[in-house]
Amino acid sequence: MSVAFKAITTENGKGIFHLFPALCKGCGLCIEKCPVDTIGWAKQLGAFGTPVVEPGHGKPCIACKKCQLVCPDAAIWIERRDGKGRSDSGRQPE
Amino acid sequence: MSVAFKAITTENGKGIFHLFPALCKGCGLCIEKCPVDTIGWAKQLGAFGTPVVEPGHGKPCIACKKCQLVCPDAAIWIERRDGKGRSDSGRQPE
Amino acid sequence: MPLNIKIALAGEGGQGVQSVAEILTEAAYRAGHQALYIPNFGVEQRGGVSVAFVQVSEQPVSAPKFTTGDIVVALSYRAVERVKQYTGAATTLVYDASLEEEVREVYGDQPRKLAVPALEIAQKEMHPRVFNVIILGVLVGLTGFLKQQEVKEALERQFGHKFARDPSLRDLNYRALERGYQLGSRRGAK
Amino acid sequence: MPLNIKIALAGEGGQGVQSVAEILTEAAYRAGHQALYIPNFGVEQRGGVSVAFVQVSEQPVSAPKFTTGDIVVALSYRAVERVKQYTGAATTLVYDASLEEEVREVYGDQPRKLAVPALEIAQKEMHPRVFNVIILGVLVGLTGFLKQQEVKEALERQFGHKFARDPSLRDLNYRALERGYQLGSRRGAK
Amino acid sequence: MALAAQPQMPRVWRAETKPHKFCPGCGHGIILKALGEAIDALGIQERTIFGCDIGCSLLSWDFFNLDTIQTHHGRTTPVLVGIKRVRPELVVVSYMGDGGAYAIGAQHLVSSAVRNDLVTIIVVNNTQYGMTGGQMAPTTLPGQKTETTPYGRDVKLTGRPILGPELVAAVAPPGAYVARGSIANVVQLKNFIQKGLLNQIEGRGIAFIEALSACPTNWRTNAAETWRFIEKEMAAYFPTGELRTPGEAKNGQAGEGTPGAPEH
Amino acid sequence: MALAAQPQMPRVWRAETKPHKFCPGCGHGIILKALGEAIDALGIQERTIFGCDIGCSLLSWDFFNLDTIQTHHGRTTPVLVGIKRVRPELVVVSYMGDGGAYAIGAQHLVSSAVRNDLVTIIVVNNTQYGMTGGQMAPTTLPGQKTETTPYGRDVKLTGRPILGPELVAAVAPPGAYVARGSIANVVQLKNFIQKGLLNQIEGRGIAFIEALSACPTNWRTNAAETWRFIEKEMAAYFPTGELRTPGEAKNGQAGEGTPGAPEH
Amino acid sequence: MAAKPIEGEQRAFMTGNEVVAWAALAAGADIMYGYPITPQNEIMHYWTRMAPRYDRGFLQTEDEISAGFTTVGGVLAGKRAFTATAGPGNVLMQEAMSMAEMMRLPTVVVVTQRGGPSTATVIYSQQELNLTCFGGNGEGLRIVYSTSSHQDLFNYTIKAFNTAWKYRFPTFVLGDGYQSKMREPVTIYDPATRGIVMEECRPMVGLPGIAGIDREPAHLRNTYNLEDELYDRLTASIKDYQAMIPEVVEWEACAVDDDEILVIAHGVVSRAARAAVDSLREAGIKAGYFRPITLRPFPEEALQPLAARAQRILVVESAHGQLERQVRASLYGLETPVSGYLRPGMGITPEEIIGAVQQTLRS
Amino acid sequence: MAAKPIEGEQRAFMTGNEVVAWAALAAGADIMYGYPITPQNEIMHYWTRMAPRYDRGFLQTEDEISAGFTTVGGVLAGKRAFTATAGPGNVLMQEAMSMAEMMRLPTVVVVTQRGGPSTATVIYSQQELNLTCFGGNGEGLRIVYSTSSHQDLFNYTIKAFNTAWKYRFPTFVLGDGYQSKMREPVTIYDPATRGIVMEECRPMVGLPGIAGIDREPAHLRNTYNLEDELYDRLTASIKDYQAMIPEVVEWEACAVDDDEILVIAHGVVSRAARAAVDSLREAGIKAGYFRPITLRPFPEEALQPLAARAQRILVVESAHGQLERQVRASLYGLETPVSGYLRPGMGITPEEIIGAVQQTLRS
Ligand SMILES: Cc1ncc(C[n+]2csc(CCOP(=O)(O)OP(=O)(O)O)c2C)c(N)n1
Ligand SMILES: Cc1ncc(C[n+]2csc(CCOP(=O)(O)OP(=O)(O)O)c2C)c(N)n1
Ligand code: SF4
Ligand code: SF4
Ligand code: SF4
Ligand code: SF4
Ligand code: SF4
Ligand code: SF4
Ligand SMILES: [Mg+2]
Ligand SMILES: [Mg+2]
Repeated sequence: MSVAFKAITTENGKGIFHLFPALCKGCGLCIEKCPVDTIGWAKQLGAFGTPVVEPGHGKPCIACKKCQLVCPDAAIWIERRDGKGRSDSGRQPE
Repeated sequence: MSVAFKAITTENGKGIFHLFPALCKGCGLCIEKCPVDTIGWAKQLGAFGTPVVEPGHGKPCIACKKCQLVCPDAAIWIERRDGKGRSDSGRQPE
Repeated sequence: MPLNIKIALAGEGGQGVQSVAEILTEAAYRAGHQALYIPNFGVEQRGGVSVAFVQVSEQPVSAPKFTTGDIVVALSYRAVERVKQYTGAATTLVYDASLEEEVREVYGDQPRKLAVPALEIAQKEMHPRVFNVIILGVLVGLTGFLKQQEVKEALERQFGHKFARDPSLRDLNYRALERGYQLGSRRGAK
Repeated sequence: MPLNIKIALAGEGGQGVQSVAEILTEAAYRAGHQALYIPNFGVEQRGGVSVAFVQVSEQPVSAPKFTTGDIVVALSYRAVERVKQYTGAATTLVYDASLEEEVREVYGDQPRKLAVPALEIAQKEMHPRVFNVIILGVLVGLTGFLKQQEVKEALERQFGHKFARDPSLRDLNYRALERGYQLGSRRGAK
Repeated sequence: MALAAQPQMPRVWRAETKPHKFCPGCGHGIILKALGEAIDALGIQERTIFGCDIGCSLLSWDFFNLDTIQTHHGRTTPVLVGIKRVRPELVVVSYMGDGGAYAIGAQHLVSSAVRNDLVTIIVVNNTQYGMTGGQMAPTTLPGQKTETTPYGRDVKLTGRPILGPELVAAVAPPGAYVARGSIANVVQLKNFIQKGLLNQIEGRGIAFIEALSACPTNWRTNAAETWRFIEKEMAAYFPTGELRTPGEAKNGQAGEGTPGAPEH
Repeated sequence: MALAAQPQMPRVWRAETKPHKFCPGCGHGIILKALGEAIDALGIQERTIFGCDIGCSLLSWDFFNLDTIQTHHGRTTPVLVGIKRVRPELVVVSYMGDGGAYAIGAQHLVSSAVRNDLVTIIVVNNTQYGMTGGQMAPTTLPGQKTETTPYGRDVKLTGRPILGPELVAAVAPPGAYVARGSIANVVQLKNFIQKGLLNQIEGRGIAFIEALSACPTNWRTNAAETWRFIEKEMAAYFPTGELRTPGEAKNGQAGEGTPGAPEH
Repeated sequence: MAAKPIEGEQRAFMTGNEVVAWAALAAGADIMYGYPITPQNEIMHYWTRMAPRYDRGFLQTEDEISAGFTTVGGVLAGKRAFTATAGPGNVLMQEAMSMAEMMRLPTVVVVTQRGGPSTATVIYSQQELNLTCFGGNGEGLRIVYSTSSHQDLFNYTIKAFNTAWKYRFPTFVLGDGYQSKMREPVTIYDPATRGIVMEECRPMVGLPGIAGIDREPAHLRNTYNLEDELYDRLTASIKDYQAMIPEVVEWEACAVDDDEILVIAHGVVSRAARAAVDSLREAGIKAGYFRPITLRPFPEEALQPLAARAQRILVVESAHGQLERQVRASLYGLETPVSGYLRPGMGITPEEIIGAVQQTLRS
Repeated sequence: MAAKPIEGEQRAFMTGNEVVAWAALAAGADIMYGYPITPQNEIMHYWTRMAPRYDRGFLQTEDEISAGFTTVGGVLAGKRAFTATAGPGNVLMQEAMSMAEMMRLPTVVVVTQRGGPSTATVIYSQQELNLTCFGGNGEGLRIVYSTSSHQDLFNYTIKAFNTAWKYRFPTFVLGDGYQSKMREPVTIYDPATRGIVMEECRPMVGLPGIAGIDREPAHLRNTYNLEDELYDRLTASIKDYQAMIPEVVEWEACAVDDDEILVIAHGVVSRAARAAVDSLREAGIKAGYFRPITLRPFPEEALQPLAARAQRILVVESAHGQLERQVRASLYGLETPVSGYLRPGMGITPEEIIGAVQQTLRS
């Protein structure tokens, strides 16, 4: 992959929450879908100059990946802290 | 009605068979639908220079009006010899 | 004068004027002439008067239609009226003899006329179907640019498959052609 | 010289440049000037740089867009680049102070520049939402063809329904306008 | 008899233009007889507008003593919908061929069905494009030879006959009337058309009637073959009957009361 | 970790053009993720052609590492059908909005369904015309406010939401695959799309997938309202699931063997 | 009856699309049929908000083909019906408009030109001149008003209905995306207050009485069986069209008494041309200005003497020579050199025109 | 591979529609997409009979919009694809052709003109000149060959594929209903035997290799976000178009050395014009003849000196001044009086032209 995106990585609960600010448009869809309400607005601004998201606003992350699934911009990557996250389908870091 | 059509009128079986040569295009659809096969080709030529039809080629007419019903050109009018034919819906002679 | 003939034929849908035109031009083409044939066509599949425009010439034909025909053929009541526009003083008007009355009405003293009793001949002596082949014969006779053999070959190409099924048809068609040819060439010779 | 001002404003979708342009021209129109405002628009609903073209004049405005602005306003990183084509030697370039670096890169020694710390003021002293009202104030101050009262009335027309719900908003907006006005008129006076 | 016998044309037929322009044995004449009788029966001559398409239906442009508008290929329904929207007191009849309805005009058919436009549409299914000389239509039967399927319609490449009424029934809301009749059953066909007109008059919704028809000219059939083709071949693919009668609930469609707008 | 974390985009996504051009929270991005994953799973990147419409789908013209053709409003399917007919080894994906599919392009949809064209069609149902700023679409819900139904969609005048997959299912022959998914169930949606691609690859017939999507920009909804609108309002009108899977017999349609041609 | 949409006169500052909606209301338009396309959308948006208050109708159709044919239907029914479109929508609209041209139906279409060909841009151009004047498979028997300002949009939208119904040729108001989206001052008014009488609209179908009994039926067709029938029909239409020209043709000119260079432009570009000519005059350059308002019929009689007098002609347009071709064809016989400043799909400013004039004069 | 459709050369007597089908076969056309319309139907009829024998494809679409866009698809896929249409079908075809114009797609369309506007007649006219040359919302960056005979139909149908693929502009063969339906002699041939090499067709999508890995993806669009992007694209196309003109433009002239009156006609009417000029010469009247073969680009450079030399110009066409407008625009700057013998939708005979010439000379 010739393009690289910088991540903000936050460990939270069972998950490692990678957020790519250059991709996040601040739509909030992920926030609504998180079963433990851990996602909330961060200070950092994203692709459209609006705040990006971060975990840590509710109960601990259970690494269900719902947020990753619904993000229209592929701006979230959830790894499991137990290391199973690398089996995700999709583009792998090189 | 300002337009008048000349009829060839033939009494046959239970029916009075009025055929309007100016309308008959000689398609033969009526011939095929007559349950008693009484309709056949006549000598007279019709609208398209092809023969018109006439009764009397098979068993006697039973005045079922199938021929009238299927004629695409309204070239047949069947009256019942018992006089009930005048109750037909549609344009009446004036 | 070099060959340059314009013929308009008109009749009812079933009368086969387009076949006459097609056979005539195809034969002319095969005989080494320049030829062009165009049918008229409208939105109705059946029911309108069918008109065919035929041109045979030594030079490539220019416009597909023409203002005035050398020969104009009318084979039905409505056709008589319809072809009037293509009929000039020098035009020879060919028509079925049964249309005498209409022709007189519409054309009055048209100087060149040829009434052909094709309908009668076809019905009485031959078969209604060959009506148009009689007309074809008339035109061949009248114009004189085709040999009968060339027309027969063209008939063969057009109807060969039918002749194969029923060889008596061939003879019927040849007779119709011959009969028409006689009628036409008698006048053509004048 | 009769009033004849051309302003191009550019920013990101959410920054409210179109509102600034609309309020400015509406106020100018009400104040009896000729005015014309046109937004740029493309196929993307969100995401492109938003550009607004404003003209205020004593004469009816001719073309809706112009080659070179008297004032060009750039409010985001991408906007700095985008408005370069409208910036001439005589143009005053207004930009958010946070873009200093980009402006230097793209414009080098542009003679007339005005850096406005609108983002900082809005975030620190007021509310991010009134960022564009500060810019509006700057333009009013810089150009001087509108009385503050006229702009306030225009704000009222645009946001009246919001002010009615939350009257503190009115004050906030007036303060933002005033703050921008100060920044603009200081330079405008030069 | 005191009076000379005269043809039993529907009153709304215009005798001055008869014989009509259709070919010998053409089904259009039979369908227009059924339509004429339905109009007579309902007594709506004074307020009926007849629209015909390009396709052989255009040959009916002077067929009736009705104000008539002959439109473009596939565009009859939009023209009549345009009329109906501003003159709701009129009864509008959109008359066209299977090509006009199911090919070039399919977007209009789908949309009028979805909108439940107050129009009565009659589609003449003759399994091909009559006026242009007999090319494949969406209704052409598998294996049928036409001018553009000279070796027979290959379903693999060109599909199977479209089921028009079934299509309309799938998208039209309650209130719609949808049926398929045939010139092989003129009484039923007239009945369907009459119900279709009534559906419009009573403001219930769209009415769509497909009529199985005959095109002996392009089929190159004699009368016996014509009937056989309609009654055997076509009937096998196109079942006649009513598909939707007003009032009938539509499955998969939520009720009127469901709120729909996101709150702004 | 030795390697820096990178976004989990489908391999077929083109990272160079990300972030993509859709609005924040737009459902198109989710659907194109499902499509990307389905293409990845089938390993067909090398032979897939992506076609997008006018409508917001056009914003995906440089979305994938796929040869892509952006066409006119409603015309994506014809272009791809044109390609498929001469390059059957390719897998063609026609991607468009509900306006393109069900309004201006409805004749193409109906005809491709009837012909059983080997194309995979994905229709993004966002209940209105997104790109042009939020006008009524055939899918707009009753009572829903749009720019052309400012007082709410009046079903009496403009009809009820069209049921696209139901329409396709009504006319497509056996071999067709028809389903409706939603961005509210991405895994199912991906599964439907993958089956739809497979249906084409295996030459069975047309594949048609409608995807319920979100347009927060024109709905003017925040994230919570967006999800509620999709999961409650839209779901009430548009049931998700598979409507046709290949092999299933089609009622009312005669078998292959029936002879069709009149004898000439 | 609902109240009048506009009482007397009112000044306003609004977008061009809003102006069109107001004009159609003021003109008494009964119904709009339409399909969304940028940049004409807001005409529909304003119309759908306002129309119900005045008992006017609206129908959103499935495409522009249907928008055109439903408009034809509305007109046949005797109503003041209109539609609006642009770009690819204008291409599709030609099918119905060619039927209107054949059948002499007074349709009104507002066109807001966008970039072309194809989808190109949703923004602006003057590239739909050929299409609007000569689109379809006919002879361009149409009336096309090219507007340059919101005032024009208002005035000519009203006028279009009257021209259409009086002369019975399809009539177009040719605007563009700039005019659609920009805001500028305009005076909107009730036509009656300016003495404008709206032409009566008469139905062509759905006439009173029973056809065939009380009256002849209206049997309207666009198809002829014979070439001669068509020729006669067209010859009559062409005659009517030509007779109409002097009554309908409109143009604007200034500074044309002594000009060395005549600048010709239409639509919104004519504003820039006018401004450029003013500036040039101030700078002592003898420039003149001509603006055709009707592009069909084209004001060739008015233009000819002016063009003959000028030493040079410069055609300025946001298209590649569509106006220029019309100018050349109309002025055939003259020898004044013609050149073009042609910017397909791009806005044109007075400065650019001044530059182009100066370059032309140098060359 | 199937055998060649035509071995060497063959003389034949057939209809024009049949000629087109043979020509497309001979040119190696891979597929025809089409929708029925008179008078082009028999092209499809012959094609569907013959194509399967040579592994060529056919798809009957649901309308002309789809015929146009599937043709676009076939071309994008790298195949020699074509379609044929007329009249209202030609109107609808413009949508796809405007996309082809924008994206430089080598589509080939055979147009068999019929009476217009609207459905008018199914027979004949030359009224689709404007539409075919300038249809759509663009600038007419197209190539239009106007044929006059079956030999032309054969030659230019083959040539159209080569011009299209070489220069990448949509290319049209403009015939008419007369040519479609009439029978006349023609020589059909395998292009190779005349040394004609068919241009290679290259795919624009479906290229070898994995996009993004082995190569860049083909990302083809017709929509631009900014006016400037569109302008640049169009400017490049216009430049290519202009560079192409001298290579593509074709015309025919005779008796133009000393003519007092130059008769200009295109298509089938040019045959009558040629015959008329021959007759007039025989009668001692100094008439000349000019026939544009490419209507787009128009052979204006060739025509100008001839027109300048002539004392009068008579444009003859089966339309109301569509060619005449083109002639006037192209000859702007000359003073030779131009008049027209204009017969929309009617055939024109040599006799009529002779009459018109004589009348022109008298006037
Ligand atoms: C836009 C357009 N495309 C094509 C045609 C040519 N055309 C005329 S009638 C017709 C087909 C008619 O078939 P159908 O609708 O089935 O009616 P039928 O003649 O069979 O009754 C076609 C394709 C046309 N007039 N206009
Ligand atoms: C012929 C034509 N008509 C209209 C348009 C304008 N137009 C562009 S996108 C669009 C609607 C898009 O809606 P939809 O297909 O639902 O896609 P969405 O944007 O909602 O994803 C319209 C009407 C056009 N480009 N071409
Ligand atoms: S993985 Fe699940 S629990 Fe963790 S942040 Fe995402 S949605 Fe919430
Ligand atoms: S869904 Fe994605 S783009 Fe939206 S806020 Fe969450 S991370 Fe950002
Ligand atoms: S009425 Fe019945 S029985 Fe008598 S001729 Fe007609 S079809 Fe035959
Ligand atoms: S059905 Fe009618 S037209 Fe046909 S043959 Fe019988 S009477 Fe004549
Ligand atoms: S062609 Fe067929 S459908 Fe048309 S009029 Fe003749 S029989 Fe009827
Ligand atoms: S307008 Fe709606 S559909 Fe279009 S990109 Fe934005 S959110 Fe998505
Ligand atoms: Mg049909
Ligand atoms: Mg949508």
